[in-house]
Amino acid sequence: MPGTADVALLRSMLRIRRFEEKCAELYSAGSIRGFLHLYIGEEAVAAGVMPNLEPDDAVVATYREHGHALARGLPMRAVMAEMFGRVDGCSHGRGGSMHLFDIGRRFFGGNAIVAAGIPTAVGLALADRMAGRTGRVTACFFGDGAVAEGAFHEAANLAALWQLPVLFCCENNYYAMGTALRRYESQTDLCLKAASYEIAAWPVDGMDVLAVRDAARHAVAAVRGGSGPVFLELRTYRYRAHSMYDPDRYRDRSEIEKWKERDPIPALSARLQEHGGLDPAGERALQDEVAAEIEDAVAFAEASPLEPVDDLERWVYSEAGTR
Amino acid sequence: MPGTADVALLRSMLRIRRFEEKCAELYSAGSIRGFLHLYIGEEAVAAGVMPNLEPDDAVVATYREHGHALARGLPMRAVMAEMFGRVDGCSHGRGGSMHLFDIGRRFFGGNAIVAAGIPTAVGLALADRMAGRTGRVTACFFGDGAVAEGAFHEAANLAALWQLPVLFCCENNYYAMGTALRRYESQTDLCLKAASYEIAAWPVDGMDVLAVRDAARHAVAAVRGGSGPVFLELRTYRYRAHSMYDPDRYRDRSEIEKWKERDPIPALSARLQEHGGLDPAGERALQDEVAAEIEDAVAFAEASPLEPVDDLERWVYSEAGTR
Amino acid sequence: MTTLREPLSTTASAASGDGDTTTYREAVGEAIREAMLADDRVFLMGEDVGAYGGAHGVSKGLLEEFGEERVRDTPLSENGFVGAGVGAALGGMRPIVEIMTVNFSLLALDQILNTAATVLHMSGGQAAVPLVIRMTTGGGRQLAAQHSHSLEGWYAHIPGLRVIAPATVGDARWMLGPALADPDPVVIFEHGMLYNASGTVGTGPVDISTAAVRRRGDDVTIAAYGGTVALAMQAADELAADGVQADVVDLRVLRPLDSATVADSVRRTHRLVVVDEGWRSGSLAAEVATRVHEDVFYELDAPVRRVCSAEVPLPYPRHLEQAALPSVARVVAACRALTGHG
Amino acid sequence: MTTLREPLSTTASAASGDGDTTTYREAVGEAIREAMLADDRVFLMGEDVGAYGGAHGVSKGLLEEFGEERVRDTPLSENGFVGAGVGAALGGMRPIVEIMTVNFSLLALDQILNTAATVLHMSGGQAAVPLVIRMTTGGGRQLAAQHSHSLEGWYAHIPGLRVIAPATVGDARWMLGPALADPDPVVIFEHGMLYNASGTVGTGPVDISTAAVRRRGDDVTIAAYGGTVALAMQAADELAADGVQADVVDLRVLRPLDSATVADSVRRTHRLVVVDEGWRSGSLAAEVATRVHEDVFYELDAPVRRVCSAEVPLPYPRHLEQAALPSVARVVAACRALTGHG
Ligand SMILES: Cc1ncc(C[n+]2csc(CCOP(=O)(O)OP(=O)(O)O)c2C)c(N)n1
Ligand SMILES: Cc1ncc(C[n+]2csc(CCOP(=O)(O)OP(=O)(O)O)c2C)c(N)n1
Ligand SMILES: [Mg+2]
Ligand SMILES: [Mg+2]
Repeated sequence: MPGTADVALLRSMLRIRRFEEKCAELYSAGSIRGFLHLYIGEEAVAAGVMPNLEPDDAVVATYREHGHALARGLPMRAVMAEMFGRVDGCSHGRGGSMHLFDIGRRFFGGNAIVAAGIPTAVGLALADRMAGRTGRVTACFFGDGAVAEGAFHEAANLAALWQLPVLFCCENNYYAMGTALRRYESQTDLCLKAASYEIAAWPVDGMDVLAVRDAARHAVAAVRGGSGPVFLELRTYRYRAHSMYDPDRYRDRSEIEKWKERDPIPALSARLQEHGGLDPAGERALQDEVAAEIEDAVAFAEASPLEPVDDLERWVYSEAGTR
Repeated sequence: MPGTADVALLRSMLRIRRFEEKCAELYSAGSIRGFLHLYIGEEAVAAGVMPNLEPDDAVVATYREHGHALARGLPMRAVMAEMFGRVDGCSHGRGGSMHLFDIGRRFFGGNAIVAAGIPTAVGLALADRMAGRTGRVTACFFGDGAVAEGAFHEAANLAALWQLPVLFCCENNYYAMGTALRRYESQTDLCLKAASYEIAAWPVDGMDVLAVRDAARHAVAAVRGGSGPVFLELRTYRYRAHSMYDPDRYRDRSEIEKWKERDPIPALSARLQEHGGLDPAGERALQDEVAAEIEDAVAFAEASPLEPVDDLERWVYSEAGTR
Repeated sequence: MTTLREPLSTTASAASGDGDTTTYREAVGEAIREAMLADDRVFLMGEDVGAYGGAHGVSKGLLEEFGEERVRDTPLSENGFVGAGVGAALGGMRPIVEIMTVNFSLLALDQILNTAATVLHMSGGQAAVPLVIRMTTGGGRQLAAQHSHSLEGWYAHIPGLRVIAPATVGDARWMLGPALADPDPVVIFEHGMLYNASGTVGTGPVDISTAAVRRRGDDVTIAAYGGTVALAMQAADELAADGVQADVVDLRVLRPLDSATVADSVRRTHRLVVVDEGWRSGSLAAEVATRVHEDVFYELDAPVRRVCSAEVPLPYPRHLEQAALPSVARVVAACRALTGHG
Repeated sequence: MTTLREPLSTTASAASGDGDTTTYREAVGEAIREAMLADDRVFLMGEDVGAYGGAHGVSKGLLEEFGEERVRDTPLSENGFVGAGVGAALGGMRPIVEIMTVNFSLLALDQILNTAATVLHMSGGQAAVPLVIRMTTGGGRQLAAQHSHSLEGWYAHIPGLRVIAPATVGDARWMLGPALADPDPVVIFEHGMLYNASGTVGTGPVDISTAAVRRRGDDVTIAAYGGTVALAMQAADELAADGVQADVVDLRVLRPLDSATVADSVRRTHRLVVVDEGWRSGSLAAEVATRVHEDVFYELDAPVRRVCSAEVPLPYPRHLEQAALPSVARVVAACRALTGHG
């Protein structure tokens, strides 16, 4: 039986999708620059995992992290202002799309070196353990491509060796930029990598937000219980190009279309309508609400000032008295 | 039935052991300096694997590679002169104990960064494949500790992905310096790491030189046949301290003594004597022959000159006309 | 995008009749293609060099032309595939390894310093590594703090490497051949802002041991490399409008660094500005300045000036990024301060 | 082993009555112990810091005293455990991460530059990383081409880091406290040749922002750091026998580099020799020289001289290694050439 929690999942996915569609538009218009990596198609992953986390838990993500930031509860205004590089951005405008941070919400970025956030996550979990903050979880999101990096392996071993409360969320969208998983991994069952460290690991249909939510619920409970890390392989797909620079020549359109048939947003919407959790008017209201939020965020970002050039060298070192 | 091949194995192990015992002596005397990592206890591994390789095959080893160099056929004189840092050393005296090279014999060192030789081995195998030199094998030796390094994982994936002719010889002596395997690997069955790349992997009793020889024979045949890499976990033990700097405080003497009971040299000797492959006189002759070879090598090294200081900056770049 | 003008003079090709115009991107691609056609041992390996066409579009079409064996897409494993390149070079191949950007090259630095650059020496001259590593460098595209480094100076510190930084379309086209012919490892830096630049291809090969004087003038020397050569040329134009004539030296070969060409210029101009996109402290510009002070101290009218990046990880917003990077205005100001035309 | 004499003056502690003599090794160990006793958030992590007692014996006894949670042996995973240190620092701990030697730190450089040094900035000031990284550096022990680097200059190039190099027993004992109190990442270099040096401990804390004048003289300034300070002191002794009085500046803080103390000294001596165990081209010495040229050019009687390592991976044999490294004789010769006492 779908309930309000499920409507919240739909809202969460819609917010991400519409936000990013707007970002793509704003990129073309020149308001957003640099790298822009869209999560469109993969929304069910962040939307499904995040509700299982508590405010005290921590999240580490990659350069493809708008969805995670929004699902984690960063205000859309602050995220959009960051995309614009404005002072009201969640990273004060310094980071842009790839470096969304909100330490208050324990959202530790936004790391654009593939796999480099994974050791950070292990360290955050280690800090929780050493400080006696039991029951806390650090969720770390990364792509299939990251599994080929040595950093993943070193970090996985540490987490398992020390039985740290890390939830590894591997977003397997089957491509690392333009290179297909089967062209860069000798063994494409990514759960086996985790298993070789004695980490419990299971695959999840990342196009089904309810499946993600349920799998993550179990995984988070296990991690929270102190039995060590868990690895989820969330099988999903990126509809858009890798970044705005990507000519997307390496895959068939038909492959994209096939995945789109399993789009998590209409699927959940249909399910909700079928089971009476949402009627067409409710859905329209939701769409309108999201559209309004985005419009408001854009207006906020546009109104937010640029940082004065004189402040260029701020934040290379902590300002006196920060701690 | 033991045959001359088995006597050769005994000779090979004895040469390594006596050579290293002499090196330890010479270290105390100050003729050898820097790091000295002894292989004593592990001789069955190099001695058992190496006879399966052909001259065109390649070998990559670590800083603990005297045994591999000798078993590969580098003249003991050249190896000893290298320990002394003399011009007649196999690396012209520049490398010392940790950097034994003999490119003519396709012995590619002597890499003292843990795990760093593994990608080199993968590249050598790749060169063989791309140049159409089918049937060649590159054997790469490394320790259990190296498996924790990202470099191992990246290289293993490449070798398996590209089905390259690499024989991974993991010398599991259960310690990385002073840290026991179970204290640094969450899953101590190292074959599982290889398996997670779809690399055939099996454990071998590294204290039984015949077992090593036989396992390596099968493994080399498989690799030579072109079916991709194989991983051998050779279970062995280092009797001496990690290096001459190591106070060896991290393990019980009794553990060492237990492993010594399985020492491969007396074991093979006894076996040979039992089955008539070698009589006490033959064994004495072998010992004398080895002792004489070592004496000769030391004399050679002592007589070899030091390189002139004016040549200091040689070999930073290739000398004109080298290729 | 700044378009580089024709070099006024290069120490290379006898400035031939080939007036074809192309982009820097195409020039690099064509250089790779030519090398692969000429020598079976040459192959290209790196992340997304094949099906994607190269993160910067350099190798577009090469996979189709040469196939997967010779245009080899790799996993995200910088240390692993650079190391495999070292091994392949030891095994007799002539690999061109592309590291997508210098930012990721840190992951491979162990293989580059401790093996590629060192193995010849520690083997007593036996194990030469004829490896070419190409990587994109630099900022200016709002890619923020982790994707905008300019670490050429670090590589130029490593004995055993040759380090080059083609700044013109011609050098991009013609330096690869000699780099592949070099028996030792060569690192090539391609500034990300240059790929769209167009210019004439000229003829090659271009020598990879000397700096190139790109413009002649007697009042002040501007030494630059890679992405900052265009700034130096523009600054020279602005200065010329005021009657100040600048010599522009494109360092081009960062190791072994040809400081003699700079010193020669300073003997005429008595003033030097070094432009370097690296962070100021510990920059390659410091080495250039130090050598000039060492070699022609008594020729200098004033201390060498450096125009470098501010000591801050590059910020995302354009106005801050631009303020952090060397600019034409800062180069002009430094020259004016030296020539008393401030 | 060279024993460092008492500093003549330090900008730090009011040179107290504590005349206890100890080794550099013990001083570092005691500093760690004190920090761990004082603050539960402090812990030590690295390869063989526990059961082995530290590759250089620094942490002997700490495992027994503090247990496995706080003295944490790691796998051989430099990138992984340095990254875990960054995360632990973000999570409120005060980790001391030991990288066995600078040679292996290349494997962790991505975490150090791209995350530890950068995340504060790219988060707009939110994510401070109070991490201390210690590592052994330098040559002189015949450890050959892969185990003898001196890459302090590279670290000193990275915005966001503080880099210190204690050269005396006192600094080894007293700089760790302020390093741990620093809200940002601090990298500490311990020269491998210093561990056996003995000297007086003095009192602390020692300030980690300024260089220290170790000896006073008016004829020439010798600037050195880490392992080369002892050479500078010995050279000064030899020079004094000839009537040449050298000022010896122990740079000590390599980033932010306190070049002002050097410049002040040069204002008196008008001559400067910089001693640096790094390879000459692109050395930290180049930065020191450049700054002095920039700041006090007109005070200089002659260009700054550098005494650095030869540009060769360090060879194994002692006679070649010693020839490659800076030596007392080379420092003396450089000073004599400058003072006209050659
Ligand atoms: C260490 C490193 N190498 C290369 C890159 C360039 N790069 C950015 S994203 C990417 C692909 C990553 O693929 P994956 O991990 O599957 O994540 P996805 O983008 O599919 O979400 C690459 C190669 C990088 N940022 N960092
Ligand atoms: C990357 C790197 N980290 C650390 C070291 C220092 N070190 C040298 S050998 C060694 C232990 C290696 O253990 P293992 O791989 O099991 O080989 P073993 O010495 O037991 O043969 C360590 C930590 C090194 N040489 N390289
Ligand atoms: Mg992916
Ligand atoms: Mg071992």
